[in-house]
Amino acid sequence: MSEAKDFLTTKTGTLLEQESEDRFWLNMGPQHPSTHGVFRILLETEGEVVKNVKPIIGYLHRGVEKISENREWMGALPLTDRMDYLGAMSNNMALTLPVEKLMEIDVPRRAQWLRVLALETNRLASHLLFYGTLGLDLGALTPFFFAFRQREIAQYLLELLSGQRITFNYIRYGGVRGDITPQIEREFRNFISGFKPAFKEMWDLVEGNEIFRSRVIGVGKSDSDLLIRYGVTGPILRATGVKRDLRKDIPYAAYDEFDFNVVTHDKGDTYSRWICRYHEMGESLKIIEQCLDGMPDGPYIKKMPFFFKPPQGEIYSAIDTPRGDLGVYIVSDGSRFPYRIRYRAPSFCNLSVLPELLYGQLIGDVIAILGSFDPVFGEVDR
Amino acid sequence: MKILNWRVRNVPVGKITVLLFGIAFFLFIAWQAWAFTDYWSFEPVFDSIRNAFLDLRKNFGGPGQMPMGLYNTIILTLKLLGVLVVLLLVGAYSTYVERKILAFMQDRLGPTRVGPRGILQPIADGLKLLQKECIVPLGADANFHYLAPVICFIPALMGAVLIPFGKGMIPVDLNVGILYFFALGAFGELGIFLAAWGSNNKYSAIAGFRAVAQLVSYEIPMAFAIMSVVLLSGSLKISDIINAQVDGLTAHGGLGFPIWFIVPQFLGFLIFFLSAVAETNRTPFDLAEAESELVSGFHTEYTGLRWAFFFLAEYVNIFIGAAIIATMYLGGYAGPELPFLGITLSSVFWFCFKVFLIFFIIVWLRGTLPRLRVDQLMMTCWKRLIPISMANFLLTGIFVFANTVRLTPQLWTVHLENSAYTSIAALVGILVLMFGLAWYFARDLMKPLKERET
Amino acid sequence: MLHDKKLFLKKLESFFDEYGELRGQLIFIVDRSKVLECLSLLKNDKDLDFDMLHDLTCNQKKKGLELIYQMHSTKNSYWITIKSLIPSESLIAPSVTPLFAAADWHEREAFDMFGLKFNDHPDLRRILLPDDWEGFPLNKEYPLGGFKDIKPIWAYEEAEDLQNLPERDLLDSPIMKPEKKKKKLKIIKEDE
Amino acid sequence: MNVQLETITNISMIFAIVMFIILMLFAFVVIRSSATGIKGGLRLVLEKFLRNFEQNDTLEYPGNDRVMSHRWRGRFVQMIDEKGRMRCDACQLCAQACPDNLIEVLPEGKGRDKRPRVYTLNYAACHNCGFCVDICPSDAIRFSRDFETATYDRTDAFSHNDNESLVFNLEDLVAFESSVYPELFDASSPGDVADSLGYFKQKNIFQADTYEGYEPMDEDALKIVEETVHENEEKDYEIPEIDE
Repeated sequence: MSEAKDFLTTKTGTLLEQESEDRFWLNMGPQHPSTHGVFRILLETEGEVVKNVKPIIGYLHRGVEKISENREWMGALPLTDRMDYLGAMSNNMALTLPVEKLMEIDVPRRAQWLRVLALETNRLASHLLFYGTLGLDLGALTPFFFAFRQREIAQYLLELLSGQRITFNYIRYGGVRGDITPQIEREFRNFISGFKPAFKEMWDLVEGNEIFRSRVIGVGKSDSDLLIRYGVTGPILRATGVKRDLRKDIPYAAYDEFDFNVVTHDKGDTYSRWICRYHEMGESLKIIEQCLDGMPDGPYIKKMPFFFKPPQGEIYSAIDTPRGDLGVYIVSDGSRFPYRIRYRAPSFCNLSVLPELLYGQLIGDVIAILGSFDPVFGEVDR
Repeated sequence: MKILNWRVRNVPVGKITVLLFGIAFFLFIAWQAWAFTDYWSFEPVFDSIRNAFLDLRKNFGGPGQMPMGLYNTIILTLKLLGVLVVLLLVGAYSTYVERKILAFMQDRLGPTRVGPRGILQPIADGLKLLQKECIVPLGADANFHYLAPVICFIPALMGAVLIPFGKGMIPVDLNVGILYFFALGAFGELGIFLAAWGSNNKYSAIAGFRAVAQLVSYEIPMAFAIMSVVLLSGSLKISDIINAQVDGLTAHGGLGFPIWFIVPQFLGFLIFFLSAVAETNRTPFDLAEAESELVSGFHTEYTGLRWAFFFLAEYVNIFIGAAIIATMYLGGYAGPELPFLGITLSSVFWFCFKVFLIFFIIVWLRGTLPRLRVDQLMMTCWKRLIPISMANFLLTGIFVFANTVRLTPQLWTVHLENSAYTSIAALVGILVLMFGLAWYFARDLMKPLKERET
Repeated sequence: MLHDKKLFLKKLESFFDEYGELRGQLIFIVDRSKVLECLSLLKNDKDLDFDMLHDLTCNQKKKGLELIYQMHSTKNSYWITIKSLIPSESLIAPSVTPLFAAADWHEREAFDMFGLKFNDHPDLRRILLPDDWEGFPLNKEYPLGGFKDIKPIWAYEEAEDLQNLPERDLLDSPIMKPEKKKKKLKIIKEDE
Repeated sequence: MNVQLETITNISMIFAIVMFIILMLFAFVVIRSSATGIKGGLRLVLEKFLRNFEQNDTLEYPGNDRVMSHRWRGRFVQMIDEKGRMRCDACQLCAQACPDNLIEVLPEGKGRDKRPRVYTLNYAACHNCGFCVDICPSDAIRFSRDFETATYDRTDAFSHNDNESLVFNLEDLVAFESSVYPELFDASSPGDVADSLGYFKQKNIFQADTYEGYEPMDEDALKIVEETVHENEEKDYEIPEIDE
């Protein structure tokens, strides 16, 4: 194995040297089936036990912030779809929110409700993917297909609304792109009635399973202090018992008009994260149902010019995406082009705590913990 | 460009090696079978062939009799060739069956494109793999890299000579039958470890460590489960084990009534089944080729035909494992005679049915369960399976011993008269101690997992 | 947002040079020498209780870089913004990693994108871009296409052109020459 | 037979059987504590197997194509009006709205007869944001439901000559295939598909003054475009001040 050691260099080309004879560096990624994209972790292992962790990111860096500065405000919107490509709706929402604040646009109520509908459907689809991929990471194939069968329908619904399956570009400044029609509403109701038994099945398939439980319970334990210090948000923080959800705390869109619970769990391990995301799906379903039942009348968009010029100023605002807080910081110099757009990506902050949690775990657990973080590397690298 | 420069060998060294090993394998099998065989099970068939030969000689008026050695070699080669073809087909088609079963379990269709309902898919896969380039990674130990798939594949094929396909259809009925199967299982590990070492890949290396630890550990409960069955049947020979289940009679008397060993040996069956799943690297014990952790483990660096050898070996091993389970616990080819089929064909049918049942359960587990972690895998073996299998073995021993004494008291009178109570007391003491210890260590295991502190 | 403006003004009186409010968001401008002190007050004061560094980024101004901290309180759910102007003559700022572990990657990103250096940062390397990248892309003088003239892929119309793509000689690049850095074999971090 | 021996054998038989039962119980407890939850999953998977053995909802893709929804944002096509003329009057708005500058329009003619002479769409680099169709004031371009736009070679996608090319010119974009999706291209078609048509009719989601700056469509239109592009490059960044 002497030659293989030479290949293990960081992005700089700095050689990694093992500390003792018993250890070696294991390079996981950027091409690896379970790193959820192009993530690279260098693990110094002693047998199977991880003793040192070096995460390396940036393999999917496309310079979204730089490109956004060279486009009109409207043109920056479809770029956000490409960041968190599993929860693209919330990325659209995150950018429209500060711009609307800055321009003081009153978004019609129906538009806000449609936004909530789209956001929650997207959250459902995103968590369904998490459900499937965590199963894959643990070596079970079937949960993935169970989840994808439902996710496919959710994507279809979003396609009916927005016209695309993943990169929606649906939530626009001032409202949404298209209205909901009776036909689409019917499809939504069909989905809900079909989803409920499938949702129960997904629980039965995985939750009671002793092997699954022993793989996730107590693995990657974290406490809320550590996570807050690292700026970790979303279901991962909620899994440590912190009841914090921006949908409740600082309601955007029309979330203050809906009745839903913030799901928390107390252990802070992989199992808790799984439970949190699973029950969040149920809450999303509740919100979708309320949306369909009480959709208000009115216009679905407040018309505004394509090439608009927001006033000078800067705004920081954040929303709750399926992965955590997506903060957007915009600076406008009063021209047609944004002066600066900064995305505070939730996966980016969540991943930074990874070395703390991985120390002393087994290689199999590394995969499980990474899977429970549910990172999206389009968002980490931007 | 050092890092991208794979050393690709276009010289068909690999194929030649494989061919040579193939020939060596045949010679080896032939010699082995010749040396250890008691009688030919395909007696009527081969009698007719021999008669044909004899007729031929008569017709041509050749001198003297055909030498028996030559005759035996020809017959044996024919038999083994048949087994080989059957086995390769089974190996290829069990992938198809598995893919279909898994697909239906997972709400999809599986292969549908090649042939009607995708029935020709394995053949297309095989042809594709044949054309692929065999790549040896830079820095790999090329010789071991070539050798490993062959070493994996040969024991798998060698195990096939034991399988009782039907009544009177055991290719080679060795008198050490089940021990031979066990020895081959140990042989296969060598191939896996060589592949892991020869690939010069850290994932493969870890997989190698895992595989050796796992396979060596799981052989112990497996051996105990096998030995319990052997105690009951009184023989290592495959045909004897089946007969003991069919008519209840063994060399030392037997139970006296026909019963499949799954009933008295239910625990043994469970243990053997789990160990067989572990030995063949299947979910939930597929740690050595963990797709999501180790990027398919020991065969990460293999391509083309060499990879296909691993693949075939895995499926052939599953087939053999299922066949051995069916033989030892489910009465082998025993079963009621079906209408229109005759005794031989219905026995073949029953054997295939039982093997398929076991195979289906293995696939079913794969469709449901996640993978264990390394420490849990070892714990399952050493803390659960081995104690239980040992206790099972001991109790079977006592039972069989008592049964034998009951059947043939005159043989035992002398030995037992004086020390009977002492030995019984000692046995009870040992057992109580053992159970106490087991209970003490297993308290943790008996709690429901929810209460356990993990 | 529930924040009490007067409370902030009172507590932070000794730190900020000026403050502003835009659409309900408080912004304090703090000298860079006081940033660490200010953030530690915000973190440790029980009335304020800003336990999370929500975001850290930069913004280019004419005089230099503006370092922006978005402080967040998880219990009270509000944000305030702390800004500090780093003159372009000396692009150095204090690292707040000891206070907030979240600052680690954010500061690395700020260094990566703007070239702002942080004192006492444990591991200041580029994070998103390769380590041998030239320039700091989010600065306004950095062109959108980069300094190097890279042809977009559709500029190569024929397959032969694709074959003859200008090849980066990996052996000559620092990636394949670890010998140069043999002195620092043991560490991953490099002092930039 | 020796009575004593018989007793011994009987005792040991009974002992062995009893211990067997105890062992079974023990194993049962161990199994129950560690593998009960598996039961539900196994049953579920078997049910799925038996159900899917008979019927399955999966579409076999090449052959059974999925119909995309009415709002599907595929490659757009140029609409033709009742007189058989193109609706597009080369106003350049789509080219302006395209964030990636993938649309190139060169006009020809004057006044009402103004039509595009060259209209190119570089679909290979398009990311389907849909702004071009949204902004069009004369409903001259609409999305098709074409989604199979893969090519075998990367270079094919960008070349201007190849059949598989994703660089579309005017002839490619004109909706001559209106028979494929008649409801999509017939402005007066009623019925359930009104969903899509309703969407297209009320798709003018931008304010009217969006179009004001671009109303006069002279030959100078190109100059205006160039100027705006220069404006982009030379724009002066003013530092925003904070409100007091």
